[in-house]
Amino acid sequence: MPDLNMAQAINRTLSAEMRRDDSIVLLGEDVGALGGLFGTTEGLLDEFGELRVIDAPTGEGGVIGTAVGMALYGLRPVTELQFADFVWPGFEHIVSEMARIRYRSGGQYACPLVLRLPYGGGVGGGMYQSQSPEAYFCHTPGLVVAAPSDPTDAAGMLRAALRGDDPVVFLEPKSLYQDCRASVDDDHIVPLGEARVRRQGTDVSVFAYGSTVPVALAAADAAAGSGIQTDVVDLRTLLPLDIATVLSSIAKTGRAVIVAESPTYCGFGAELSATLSERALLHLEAPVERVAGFDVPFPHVHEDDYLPSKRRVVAAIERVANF
Amino acid sequence: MPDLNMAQAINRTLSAEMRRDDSIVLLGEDVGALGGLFGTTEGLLDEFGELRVIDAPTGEGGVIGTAVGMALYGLRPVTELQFADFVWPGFEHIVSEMARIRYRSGGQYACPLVLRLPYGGGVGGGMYQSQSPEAYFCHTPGLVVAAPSDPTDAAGMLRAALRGDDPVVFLEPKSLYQDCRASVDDDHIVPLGEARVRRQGTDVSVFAYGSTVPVALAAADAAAGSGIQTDVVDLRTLLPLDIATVLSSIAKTGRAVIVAESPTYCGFGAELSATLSERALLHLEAPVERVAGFDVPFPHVHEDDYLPSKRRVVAAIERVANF
Amino acid sequence: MGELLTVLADDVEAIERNVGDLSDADLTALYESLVVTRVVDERCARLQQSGRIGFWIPSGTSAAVSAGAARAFEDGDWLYPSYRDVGAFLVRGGSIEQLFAQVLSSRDDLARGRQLPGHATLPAGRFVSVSGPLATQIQHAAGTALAMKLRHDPHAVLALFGAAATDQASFQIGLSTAARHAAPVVFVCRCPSTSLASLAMAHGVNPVSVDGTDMLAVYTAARSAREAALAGAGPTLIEAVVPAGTAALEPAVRLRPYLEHRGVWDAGREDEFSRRCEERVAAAVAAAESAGPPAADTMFDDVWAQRPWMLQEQSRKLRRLKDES
Amino acid sequence: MGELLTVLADDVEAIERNVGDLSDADLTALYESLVVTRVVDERCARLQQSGRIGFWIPSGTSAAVSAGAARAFEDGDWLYPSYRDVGAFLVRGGSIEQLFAQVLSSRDDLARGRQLPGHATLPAGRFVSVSGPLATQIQHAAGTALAMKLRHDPHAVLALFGAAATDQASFQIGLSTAARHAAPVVFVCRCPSTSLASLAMAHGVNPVSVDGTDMLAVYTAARSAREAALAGAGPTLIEAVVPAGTAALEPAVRLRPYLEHRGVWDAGREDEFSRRCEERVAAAVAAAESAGPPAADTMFDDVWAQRPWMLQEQSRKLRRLKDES
Ligand SMILES: Cc1ncc(C[n+]2csc(CCOP(=O)(O)OP(=O)(O)O)c2C)c(N)n1
Ligand SMILES: Cc1ncc(C[n+]2csc(CCOP(=O)(O)OP(=O)(O)O)c2C)c(N)n1
Ligand SMILES: [Mg+2]
Ligand SMILES: [Mg+2]
Repeated sequence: MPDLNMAQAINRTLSAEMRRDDSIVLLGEDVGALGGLFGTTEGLLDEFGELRVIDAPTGEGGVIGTAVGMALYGLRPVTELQFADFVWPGFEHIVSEMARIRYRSGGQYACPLVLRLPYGGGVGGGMYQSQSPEAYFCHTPGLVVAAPSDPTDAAGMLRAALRGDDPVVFLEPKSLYQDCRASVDDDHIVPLGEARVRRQGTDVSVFAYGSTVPVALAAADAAAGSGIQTDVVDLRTLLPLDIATVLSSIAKTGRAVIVAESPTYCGFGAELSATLSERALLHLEAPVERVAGFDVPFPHVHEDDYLPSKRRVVAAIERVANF
Repeated sequence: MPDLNMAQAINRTLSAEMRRDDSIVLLGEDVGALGGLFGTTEGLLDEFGELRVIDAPTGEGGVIGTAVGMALYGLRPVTELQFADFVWPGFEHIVSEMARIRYRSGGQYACPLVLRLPYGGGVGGGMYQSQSPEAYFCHTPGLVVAAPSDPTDAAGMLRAALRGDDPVVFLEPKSLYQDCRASVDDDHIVPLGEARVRRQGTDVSVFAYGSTVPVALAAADAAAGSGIQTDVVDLRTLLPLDIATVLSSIAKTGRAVIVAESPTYCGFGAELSATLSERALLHLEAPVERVAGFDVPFPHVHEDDYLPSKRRVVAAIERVANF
Repeated sequence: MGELLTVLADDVEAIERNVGDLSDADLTALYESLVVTRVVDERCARLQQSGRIGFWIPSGTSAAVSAGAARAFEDGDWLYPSYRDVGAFLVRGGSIEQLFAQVLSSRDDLARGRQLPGHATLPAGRFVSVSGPLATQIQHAAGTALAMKLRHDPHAVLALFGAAATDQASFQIGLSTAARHAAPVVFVCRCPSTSLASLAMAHGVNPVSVDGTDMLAVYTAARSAREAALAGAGPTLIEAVVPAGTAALEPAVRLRPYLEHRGVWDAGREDEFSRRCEERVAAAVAAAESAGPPAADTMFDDVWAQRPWMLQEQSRKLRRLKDES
Repeated sequence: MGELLTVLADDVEAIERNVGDLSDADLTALYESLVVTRVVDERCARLQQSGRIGFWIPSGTSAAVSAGAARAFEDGDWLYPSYRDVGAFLVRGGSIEQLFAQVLSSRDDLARGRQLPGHATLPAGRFVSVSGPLATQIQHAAGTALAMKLRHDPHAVLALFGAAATDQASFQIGLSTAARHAAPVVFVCRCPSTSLASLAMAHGVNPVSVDGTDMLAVYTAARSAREAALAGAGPTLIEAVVPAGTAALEPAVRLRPYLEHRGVWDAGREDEFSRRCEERVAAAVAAAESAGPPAADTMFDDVWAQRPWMLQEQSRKLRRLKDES
């Protein structure tokens, strides 16, 4: 059980699962000799050869459409794009094909494809290497949408994705690839659809996922300093949501803050906020607050002001607690 | 002021505005000789010629990307797709280009393009000729997203779109193209961003847009029969939302039902529900209910069960009223 | 382009040289598929006129392209069809009963009534669920062929589509992907005239043009293309030309003399077969209509491998609503 | 392919025949743009090493492609550049000061600090805001050219991109759209070797290959392509080849002897110009750094033509938060 950062944890999990299941193949720009833009596929070409680690041209539409055809055949393709921001040329294949081939064929065909998308800000990447597109996927029935927040979860969730039968949009918070190290076990599975309470508290629930979990935890520490005990829920899977954990947290606290990087309007946080009030209205002691990106394209020089900062989260926790 | 159905109202408005502003050009499959799949461009090729009414090949990515280049140059392209369901090949140009060229150029370039998308169910169109993709657009800052519900609004809103400076996703409820006739005035403008209260009531607010407005109105009639007075708000523009009208309705009623065809999860209704509870929690006397499509791909044979029916809306109104 | 591959010319010996591998039974089956497709088209047009179905695109004059190309493929090969491929559906083992279960969205439809009439699926025949968006299947076919190659699976893939699909990005990308990997796939485009040869070559795909009303020419071209693909010579794009204005019966009219020459078909057999076919179609329609649609609750199946909580909840809601009525 | 168009050969008369329209001043300006680009690249590399900027892709060896092609276009023409087009930016009238305002996201940046270094915009030079996604600008260029044609605007469009853009659908669709309308657009692809001629022809686009380190060859090819496009002969795709491993100075080294021959350049002028250039760059960097970034509140401008209520509210929120700190 070595201590690995998230990029290494993903790399190790890919390698372990590829040894275990020879139907897993990797496909993407520079996943081969280069080992992936963020190093997550390093060594895999050497270990598994060109029949299982396939360097593709840049075109994201080509990568995703090809992978759909491979998945239909019975392989388990894992695609890596350089940045989630560049997923759109493949969006038709995701929304109209991958997500619904099982449905439209009456369950006769499946499309167990794992779409790995490095996403999120905090790396000075500007407008096209920083975005968080989860909401575009979460409105698409048939997809599983997951975003890990630490190396252990990244490994466990990726393993679940690789052994599952649904297409998975696997959002990797690129700002956390090297953020911290944690132990990674080659048998550990984190079932998709299960959230994780990262901190227990009874005053305010803070819901976060992927890149905003460390911000939520830091804000929770700060809030504790002023006497507010937060329940920090790492959602981990956004579709399907772990409704039981979400509702038991809000039942306990009656107050909620949701933290996300993507623009606020019609973002994933809208669903969560709506769910909280529709299903727990009588518990709610304060309006839910969303601390998210502003409704602007991801800005470059003002990235720090745009992103939900610890300060913004703490301020929201305090407002909600003192409502 | 002739009485026209929605398809005719759109046709007439296109013609009137093209006479007024020679920078407007039409682009799309079969918009020329055929007059559009739904007849909305009939006669325009004859009236304006091939330099302004351009038949394009099927590829939706080609139509939209080309139109972006035309809009940057200073024209006002209006694109028509056959079905909103086929918009995805152009989604990159919508999300990464059209919506943000103004932003990324510091306001030096604009992209005043009107993307006309026939959308929605109720016509037996199956999985790929029935969908309501509004949520995918509403999460994209820089876009205006509008959906008229009758001929008068269709004309007035299209006119506003054609005279505005923002890119507009104009969702045309295809089930209503021939639904009813109404007077259409060639000067009438419905500013985008303004909702319309279609029926006044103090018990329950019903929010609808586009194709679900007639359902909401029918349900409101039925509810009135059992003594529940509803405020029916036709949102008309989904981005930006008419927050003032929305909040004043909920302040009056304290109870809300949201009606939409698209799948519930992370749909546009999530934003509206979240907004209502976040901004009007103290007014809320019952949990907001969303009556929307189920979280499945649009089904063919079970279309009637899938779509929000009058019965489902009435039941929700009653639950919310009697909470 | 006058260079369309033709087989059904006057010279019987030349025909035999081309399709010597086809037995009498094979030839009869090919011809019969044209008859079945015509009867299906006619019946579906009537079903549409009477409002019992809302949508039908006839296979019409492209029936010979569909069935002829499909016939060149073997068990274990994969097919990515379009909405005009009743012919291929039949060749791959689909029955008239299955077809009308799909067309009429009966509870016996393998796809549980979820798609428009004509958008069939037939996993046993590796005939993949027809998609709505044009051209996406071209990329999937390339992907499946690449997968076969990676797995040393000695099979090939057939993708069928119309001319409008070639306006889509998926056509360009599908061709270039297949060529890059020399993936064993054959692309067949039914079109009113040829236009794609130089584009195919530029992408590294072998171009072939055939007379699409000549079923044996389509078969021959597809069979050669399949063999070449399996031999590692790369993918082929076959343009199967069916000129605008071609009469619906043309493919059958062209094929029949040769079958008559071989003594396996005549007017009597035609009448007899058509009649049986119409009976079977009528019975299939009746069966599908009396079977009725799948239960509404099946709407919630097959979205994900398991129903998540939202769907369980929505299913309960719908059941309650129906119980109340 | 040995047939790359070359102008900078030994034969001076041949050079003059090709670029007789270029005055001494023109030639000097072209050469100077190479020097400026080199100095900019060097400075930006240092800014990146020191952490003052997080991103820089040098124009490097493609400087001659960018400036040479841009020089062939006139006022009123439109340019759709990529992230390696400092050369074109300069040729279209962009200043070193504007460039570093963009690179350092200063308040003087026309695009208000919203894009990564190198993603410039220059409306006065009809140099359209550089986009992140590869290849989208190819379709926009076709669309703008079509618009010009519809409006009888006697101008043309230049689109610049790298080889990876040709893997994208927008490349295929952009070429075929331009060809279908014979739209006045010239596509220039910088690439390590040629590969696109047959594809271009298949789409109806004229293919040309040039030595991309030969600035006058690029200029000549682009000028002819522009003229052809305006004469209605359709779009051209120029492959400007810069082999992998080409030395950064190569384009300048190749151009310089001819300028020396014409007596408009020498070692002294080179030193003098480089020195002034470095000074101006240093001053531009200092100015950009002392100007500081645009006010945070500008983040909410230019999303829509007007700020809708959400942005007004978010702007107030951010201001309050900043006031509190
Ligand atoms: C992406 C996409 N856009 C539009 C459509 C609507 N559509 C259905 S069939 C069709 C025409 C197809 O023409 P062609 O490929 O020539 O085939 P044909 O039916 O004429 O044989 C169109 C545009 C679609 N199915 N998919
Ligand atoms: C759609 C898209 N996918 C991926 C990227 C990331 N990306 C930026 S530059 C680049 C390589 C471009 O290579 P090439 O076109 O050869 O240009 P070069 O910089 O080598 O001249 C890639 C893949 C992108 N910008 N857009
Ligand atoms: Mg056709
Ligand atoms: Mg390169």
